[in-house]
Amino acid sequence: MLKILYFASLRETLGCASESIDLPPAVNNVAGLLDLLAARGEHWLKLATVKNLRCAVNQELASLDAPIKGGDEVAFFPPVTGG
Amino acid sequence: MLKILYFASLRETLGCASESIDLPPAVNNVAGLLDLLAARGEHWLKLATVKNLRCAVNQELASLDAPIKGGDEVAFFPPVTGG
Amino acid sequence: MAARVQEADFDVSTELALMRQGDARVGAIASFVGVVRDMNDGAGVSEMTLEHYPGMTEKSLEAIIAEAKARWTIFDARVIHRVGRLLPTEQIVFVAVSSAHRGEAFAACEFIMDYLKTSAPFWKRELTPEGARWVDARETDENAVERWRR
Amino acid sequence: MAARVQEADFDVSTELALMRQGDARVGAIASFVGVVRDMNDGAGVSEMTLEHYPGMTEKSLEAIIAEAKARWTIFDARVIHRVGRLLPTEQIVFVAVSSAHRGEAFAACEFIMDYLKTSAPFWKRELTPEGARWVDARETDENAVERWRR
Repeated sequence: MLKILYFASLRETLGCASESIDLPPAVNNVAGLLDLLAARGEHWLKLATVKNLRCAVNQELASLDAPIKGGDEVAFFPPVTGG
Repeated sequence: MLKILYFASLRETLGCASESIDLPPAVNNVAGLLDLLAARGEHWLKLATVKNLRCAVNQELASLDAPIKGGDEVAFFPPVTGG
Repeated sequence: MAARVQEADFDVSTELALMRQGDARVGAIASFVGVVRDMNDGAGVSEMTLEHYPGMTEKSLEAIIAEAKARWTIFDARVIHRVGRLLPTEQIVFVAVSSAHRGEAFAACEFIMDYLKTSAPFWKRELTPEGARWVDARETDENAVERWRR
Repeated sequence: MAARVQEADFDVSTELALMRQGDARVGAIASFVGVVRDMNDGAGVSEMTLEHYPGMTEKSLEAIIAEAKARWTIFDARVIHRVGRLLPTEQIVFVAVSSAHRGEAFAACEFIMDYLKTSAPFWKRELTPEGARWVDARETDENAVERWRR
């Protein structure tokens, strides 16, 4: 299982705060996960094309080629605006 | 009359916090005043030779060639150390 | 914990006193408070809601503090960031750094704020006369953090 | 008055609240507190006495604040400097600057401290095990103020 979290405007756009999915063996990095999610169609297509998408793997900022595996926690969100 | 103030270590060395003197017509800047005071001898000699002597004329930092006249307030002190 | 995320307001004097009282080596404390403005990007703001990523937030703030401690000779560094609903003039964030001399304290405090602004997972949503909107990230914040790269 | 010289202690939260509450344009407040250390130049310090030049002190602090306001887009700047007898861990000086964004607030706050350190007429006398001594000016303070010259 892979846990996926969505935050802020992305959470609103997708209508989803978190989900757990079975990670197909062929998907081994964040970019592959994005392709998998976009294949759902509709607003999920936006996920792969959203400007300045940020990602964290196991609560650390990560790039799209960061490796992922079952048990990981992956989060997608827009650029941060705290402070 | 000219008012002269001494602060911090200078006040202690000279044993004087403030004095009012008649300004001789020949003395028209801070350097001239220092010569006048040094002519008193003893520890007053130190005033003209103290390292990094600072001076203010009418409560604004001034250099040794700053002009002075009767009615002015002149202060001598070591480099400031507040904050 | 040197980093706290909370809904409640904070008291700066209390935090600074804790940094001074236990450690007589402290000669300087630089601090920063971020405040809700009633105006942003040309629109009036009547309230703001701060969302964050629980777990990652604390880890990222602790990592920024650790990096500041690695770069400068400082004694203590604290961050408090509020979440939830906030009104104009209310405090959002507090950063403070103590050191023997002021140069290190100022630099480390500004460093922490610059990194917090670009890497700690907080998001602001503000209420304007035209409705609610998510605040856009500022390019100036990216430029600010770029200064510290090495 | 934006600048105060007093024997009494000050409360940072109170000062910051005054800067925030009247002005919803404020998004950032950078502040600094100088603290009495129990050690200086290799000797233990049990207490400190601060002397100043009444009249000139206030004028010089107001002039520094005016210069900061001329250089940066800031809303308010305050300085409080204590005089008299102070003990280790006690607060000596407070400087705070409010602005819309943090860059100006940090720069102006550090500027005010750097100038205060080299041009405001305060002198520290500290009590060590070898007796009382006047604190020597630091060369690093001259270097710090040199950065702002233009």
